[in-house]
Amino acid sequence: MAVIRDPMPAFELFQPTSVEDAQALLRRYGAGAWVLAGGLDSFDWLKDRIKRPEAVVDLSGIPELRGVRARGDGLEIGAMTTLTEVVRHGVVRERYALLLDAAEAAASPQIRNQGTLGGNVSQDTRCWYYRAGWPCYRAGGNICYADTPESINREHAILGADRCVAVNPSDTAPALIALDAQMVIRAANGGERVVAAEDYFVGPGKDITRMTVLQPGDLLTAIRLPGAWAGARFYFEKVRDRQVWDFALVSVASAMVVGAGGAIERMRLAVNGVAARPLRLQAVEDLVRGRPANEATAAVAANLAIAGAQPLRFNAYKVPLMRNLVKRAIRGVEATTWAS
Amino acid sequence: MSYSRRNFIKGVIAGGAVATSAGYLFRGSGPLFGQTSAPGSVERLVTLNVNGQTRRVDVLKQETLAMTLRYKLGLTGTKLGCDRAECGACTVLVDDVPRYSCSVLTHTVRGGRIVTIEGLARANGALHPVQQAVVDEQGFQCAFCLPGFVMAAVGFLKTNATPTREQLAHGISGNLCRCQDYDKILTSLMRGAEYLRRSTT
Amino acid sequence: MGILTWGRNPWDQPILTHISWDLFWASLFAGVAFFVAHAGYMVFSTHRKRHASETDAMEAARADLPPRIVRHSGVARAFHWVMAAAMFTLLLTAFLPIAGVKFAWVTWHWTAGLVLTGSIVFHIVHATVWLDFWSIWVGPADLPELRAEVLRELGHEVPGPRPGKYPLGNRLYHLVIVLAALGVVASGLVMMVRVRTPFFTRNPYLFSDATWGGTYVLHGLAGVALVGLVIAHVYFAVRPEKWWITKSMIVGWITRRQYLEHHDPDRWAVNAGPEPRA
Amino acid sequence: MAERLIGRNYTPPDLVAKVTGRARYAEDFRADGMLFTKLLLSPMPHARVRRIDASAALAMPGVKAVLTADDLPDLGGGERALTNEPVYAGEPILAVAAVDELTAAEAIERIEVDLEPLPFVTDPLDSLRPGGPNARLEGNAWGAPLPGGQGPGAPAPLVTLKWTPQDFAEADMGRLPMGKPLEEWAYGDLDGGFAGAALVLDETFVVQSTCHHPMETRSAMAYWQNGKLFIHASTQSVAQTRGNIARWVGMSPSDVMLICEYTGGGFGSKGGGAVSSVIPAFLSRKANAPVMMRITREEESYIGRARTNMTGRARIGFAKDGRITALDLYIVQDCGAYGPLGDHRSAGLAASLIYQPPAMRWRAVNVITNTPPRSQQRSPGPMQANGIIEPVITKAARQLGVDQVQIRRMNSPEGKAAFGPAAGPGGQRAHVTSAFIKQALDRGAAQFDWEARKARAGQRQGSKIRGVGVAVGPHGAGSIGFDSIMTIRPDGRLYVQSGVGNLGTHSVIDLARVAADVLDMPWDKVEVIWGDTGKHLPWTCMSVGSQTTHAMTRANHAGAMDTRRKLQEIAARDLGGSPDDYDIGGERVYRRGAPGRGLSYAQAARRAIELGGKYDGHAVPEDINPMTKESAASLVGLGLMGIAKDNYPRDGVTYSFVVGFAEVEVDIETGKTTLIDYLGVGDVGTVINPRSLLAQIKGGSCLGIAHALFQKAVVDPRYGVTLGDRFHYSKPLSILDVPASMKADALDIADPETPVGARGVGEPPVGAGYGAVLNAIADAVGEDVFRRAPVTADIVLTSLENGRRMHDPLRAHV
Repeated sequence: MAVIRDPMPAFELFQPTSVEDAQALLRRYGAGAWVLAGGLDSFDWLKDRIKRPEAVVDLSGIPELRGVRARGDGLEIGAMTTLTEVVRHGVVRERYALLLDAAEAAASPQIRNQGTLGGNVSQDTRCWYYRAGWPCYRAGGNICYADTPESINREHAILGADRCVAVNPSDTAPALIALDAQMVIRAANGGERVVAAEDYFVGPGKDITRMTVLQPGDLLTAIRLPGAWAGARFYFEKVRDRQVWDFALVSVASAMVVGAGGAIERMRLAVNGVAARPLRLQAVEDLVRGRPANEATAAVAANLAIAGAQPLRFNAYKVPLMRNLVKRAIRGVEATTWAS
Repeated sequence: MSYSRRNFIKGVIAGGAVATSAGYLFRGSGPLFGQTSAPGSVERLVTLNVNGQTRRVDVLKQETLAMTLRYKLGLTGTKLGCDRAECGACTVLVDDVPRYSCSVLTHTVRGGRIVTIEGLARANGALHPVQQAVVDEQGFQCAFCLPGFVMAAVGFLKTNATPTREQLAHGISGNLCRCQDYDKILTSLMRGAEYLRRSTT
Repeated sequence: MGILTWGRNPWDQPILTHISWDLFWASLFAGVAFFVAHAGYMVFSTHRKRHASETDAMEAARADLPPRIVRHSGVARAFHWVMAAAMFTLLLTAFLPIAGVKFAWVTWHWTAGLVLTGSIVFHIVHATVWLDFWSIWVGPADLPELRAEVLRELGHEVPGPRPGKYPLGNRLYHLVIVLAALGVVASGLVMMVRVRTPFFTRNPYLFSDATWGGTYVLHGLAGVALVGLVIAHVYFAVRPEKWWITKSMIVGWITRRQYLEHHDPDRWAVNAGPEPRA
Repeated sequence: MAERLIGRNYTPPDLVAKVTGRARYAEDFRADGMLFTKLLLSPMPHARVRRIDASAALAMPGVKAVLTADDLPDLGGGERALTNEPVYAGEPILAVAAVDELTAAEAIERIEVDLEPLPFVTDPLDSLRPGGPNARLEGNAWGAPLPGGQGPGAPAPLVTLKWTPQDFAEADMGRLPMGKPLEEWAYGDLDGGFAGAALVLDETFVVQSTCHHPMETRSAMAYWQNGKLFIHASTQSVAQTRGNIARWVGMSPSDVMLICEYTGGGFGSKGGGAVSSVIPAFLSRKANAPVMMRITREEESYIGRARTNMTGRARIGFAKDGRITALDLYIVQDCGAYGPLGDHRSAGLAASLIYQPPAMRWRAVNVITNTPPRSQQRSPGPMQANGIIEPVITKAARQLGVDQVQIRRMNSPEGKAAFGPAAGPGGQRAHVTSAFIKQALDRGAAQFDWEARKARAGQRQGSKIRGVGVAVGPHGAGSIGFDSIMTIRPDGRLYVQSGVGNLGTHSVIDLARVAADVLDMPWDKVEVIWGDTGKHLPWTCMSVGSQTTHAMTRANHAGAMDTRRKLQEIAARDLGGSPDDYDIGGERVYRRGAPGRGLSYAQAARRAIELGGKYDGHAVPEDINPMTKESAASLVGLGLMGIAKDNYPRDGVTYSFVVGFAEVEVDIETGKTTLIDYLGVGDVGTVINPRSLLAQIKGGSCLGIAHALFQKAVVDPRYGVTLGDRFHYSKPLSILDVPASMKADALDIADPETPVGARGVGEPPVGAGYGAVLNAIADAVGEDVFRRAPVTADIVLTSLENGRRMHDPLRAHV
């Protein structure tokens, strides 16, 4: 029974036009169903013939899942809104530039034209052992191929590892956490629940086979941005090898409100690329409250941020990298003025 | 063995016979497609709008747009470089938006206007301004990536007709060139932007 | 229902990954089924009990014995309850996630496993040095007792041997649990190399895929067996007619009457002496 | 009088087909009843096939044939398209032909292959350790080439080499162990050179392997007609691939019709075609139908070839002024699963050439590992030499207080500089045909504003530090002795046959402009015929190793001169006088001083057909290649035929050089390097096609830049399986990783040893880009921050953070 990767196996394709219809299909096919948003993560799994769903439910034809709408003093973004649509939206550009920066850092223009915000936050990890179809913990086995004395694990986790050392690849996830976004989930039974962005993601300790709280049959329908952090002082940075089509080695996203006296009134800060879920650094947020947004505050806070980090053989750099990015999020980056 | 592969195959065999597809790649006669149609699923015979023409095509459910174009419609100008949404060689326009056709299910663009490299030139053979610019500037080397780059540029220029060199570089950054002729490609596409502006004013 | 779960390693070779988790449900079901069956049986059981008059006579004859007889020393009791706590932690952390209750269980599991291992090591040493080591084991000498028990169960009047310190059922249970616990502890200790602990560098490549497969299966089988065994144990512990034993595991002593009623003083000799220190 | 074409920009005639999507690459062809094939790849890095059970697959409807290694001819132990002893993970074991790919894939899933795992090794040093595993049952390293073998890929014996524990004593300190070498040469007084040195540095450097990854994978389609094989495959050389395919299939070359008008890149991975291309040929014969084999990008990662990685150690002595006094170079090369490759030899020669040490020793071991097979990749060897040696030069310059440009300038070759060992028949050393590196450095330094940039290098603004770097990339740049065929036909047009692969360098067309110039032919009357061996092509060099421009300008010059001579002879024969009395111009051959007396080319062509013999191809020169003869025979009688072998003399070995200048900005808080500016200046002889040439310099430099910054290939050591089988893992360069404008220039100084003056350009910029960026990073953050490439953010950040290098010092494939 030899392995072959490519081409996509056959499946049944459905294009429902309402969330209810989609969920009826998900119920009908149960574990054999696969939800298709932009498809950029899905097609990898399907073309590699590792995942073999019986039925694919394409959400692109459901109008209520698309678009950006005002909601209270904030915004509600349909989960199927493409990253390009998010980036081009006037209110996002004006008041939520953090999300704009994060979404623009994702992959490539064509991917942003097709990839959705909901898909971006819900995508699976890119651990190359897991994606190769090896039977690791995350794939239901009982080994982590990335955390052995011989593994090549430069891209893997320094925090929150629990058997699995994969990291979350999403660029928009930390930005949404920093913006205190709320994720709207429609459960299989039709009930709706809203979870905070930082609680949307799960680590391997909680559930080693999933990246998010979504259970079979659940659909992420929208992402709500509250007004509380609109227009705050934002910082986003993604460090990667290539400037296009590359996942973050470490990324940081923050929103900060600075009082008249220069002291930080409140701040939300999240990093990604260091753990299986994007991490909100609440201890750092608490620490910087009331302090000036300067180097001294940044240095103390950054050291707190990396407390407990446990590097693997090839990813020790992530510790100083995360520390420095947290620092930058707090104190900013000096502009350079080279002659040319 | 609890691995799904074998069970899956059994499932597929049990699925029964299917209609044959007209194209090359998925033309099989056997029962192995599992292309039964469950109630409510998509119809295989679809109408596509490609390069301004309406084409009726028999499309498998899992078929990508690149495969339909290349193997069903004979439009081999659209290249497959990686088939994994990483290189951009397969870029086409769907409703003026550049997309990786290797990673678009054909069924999801039934209602869209699809334009490929073959659809850029006018019926009389006059090249599209961006194509003309590539010819004039001798853009590209091996040119396997060319159709994708040109389509990405044409799509990008619809959103920004007067880009700077840096902006255009960002606009076409979803395309790889292994000759790494990026400088000359950018020069030729900047010329293309200029031709395009001239042709529309 | 398969017994074993197979995967394919990166070389596409079949490897054992663990037992089928169906076995967990089976063991759980077996444990529950046993207690239902046994409880039902006991309702109608003809089990012959010693007449109170007999016991009165024996008690009168042995007035030299203290009214409270130490059955479990404080150390032994501490061991038992520490072990029980570890075992419950282990079983819950192992099987709740399989049952669908998701939480970060690994650290709890191996910590409890270490506690269990430590307590077992202690117990072995303690039992060897300070206790009557052989009192808990089952041997050919126990055949007459088995026969007597079976006959009593069938409602016959048998004079035959009575248990020493531990009733035969108790000792048989101990034997089975020793096997299961040793299996789970031995495999579990090895498996700690596969998770991150402060003790050594994680190395899932210490053994070959096949050896690991065997280890996982052993751990799984023993662990699953413990589910049923623990259910049975708890069930007996709370049965009214066994309650005096359970109580002794809490307070440490039994009454002189209980001693004489259930035990064979020749097989479990108790010296006359002062009141036990509880 | 037509304008001279050489040195002018023009529009190659194939561009319109390319921009309209009409240009057809191998996978764009279709045939009636075409089947599809999928491959079963070895999951193990080394194994033996014990048994294959394909019965369930063959029983499936739609499955037409299964091909295994048993169906293929033995190639003398060399690599075959399918194997029964896979020596790397991903090596094809069998292929299935079916009515469609889905059926073929599902058939493969039903095939049982029983594999017996065999010992394997992925890191070359592990194989050299005492008791280390051998990659093949027969040995672990390629010995010195057999007598008479020269050049890259020269046949060599497979041997077993193990070093002693003492040899590995220094490995823990990050120094390359230098046990017994299998190849070595030396010249000059090495000990004296070191003894007299003011500074001696001894450094180890790891140069990574990278997959070639041309945009077009090695897909192929084949069918048979009347005993002839028609094959659409992607190759860098149409002329020389036909023979390879014939050999791989086991048939006569004249029965192979190879069609490859367009090649989607090769970079050395498709030099003489790809051995895998015969799979559809065999399957087509077996299934009696055309077969298409689409190679996926993942498969390309395995079978698509990669650069040899090298771990090198260079000990270099410097005089106070920066002049090199001695160079001792040791290279451990990783050949992957097959070979032998000769990059390590090219590296040694390149080092000897561009740094001109008066004394040098080169030692090397050519190890095989169970990793994907290597082939020459754009600048095979010299680029690796740049990686191993440039950091040492840079460090020396810093310690001696010598300017980076100056230290390279003073050590660079000039004119007919000698290089390499004294291996000539008379004990003399080889020398180059010409070198003008000093001029290139001077021009580049001025254009790059070197002094101003140097002044701000090392300065810090915020977390950013700038650095500048320069490096000279060398490479052999031209072979000799190939053939040309051209005809002037009665329609008055010049038809030039071109056996060059059309892989984007434009030389397939460019080089015909030499003939047009010689014959004073307007470009619009020149037709180039290429891309199909059925179109009667001459024996041509492979488009690899920067040799085409040189080799084929010479051949076309020779062919055009032959044409010209024949024109003169025909004119003299018809109009009297001797041939030398005639001149050409305005598409006529005419009597010098009496322009009215002459023949038009069209008339001359008709006369040539009437005259026959050598004039229309009935008689051809003796010394031309049989393939050229065969082609000429098919073109007989079409017009006046110019046909010749390049017999021009050449004194020296042809080398080209590109000098790269780079400025980078390193963010010391992230470790990330950004390339700010780049300039490449070519010393590549006469410029044929300026736009294309500058694109070659920039594009080649980009490949080196990518190697410096992040491109890599990764293998899991436990299972010996390639991990970087996706672009986001292997990281080829994107457009945003280089400045939006890059600069390039060329000296345009003719090489004196070739009639047209042109040398090749494809390879030299790679080492220039690689070395310049490595040097610029070192300039910004210190020379001791890295000793391996790519210099990714993690390497820089951990070194800076810890105050010393923390990266794995010797290990390959990280």
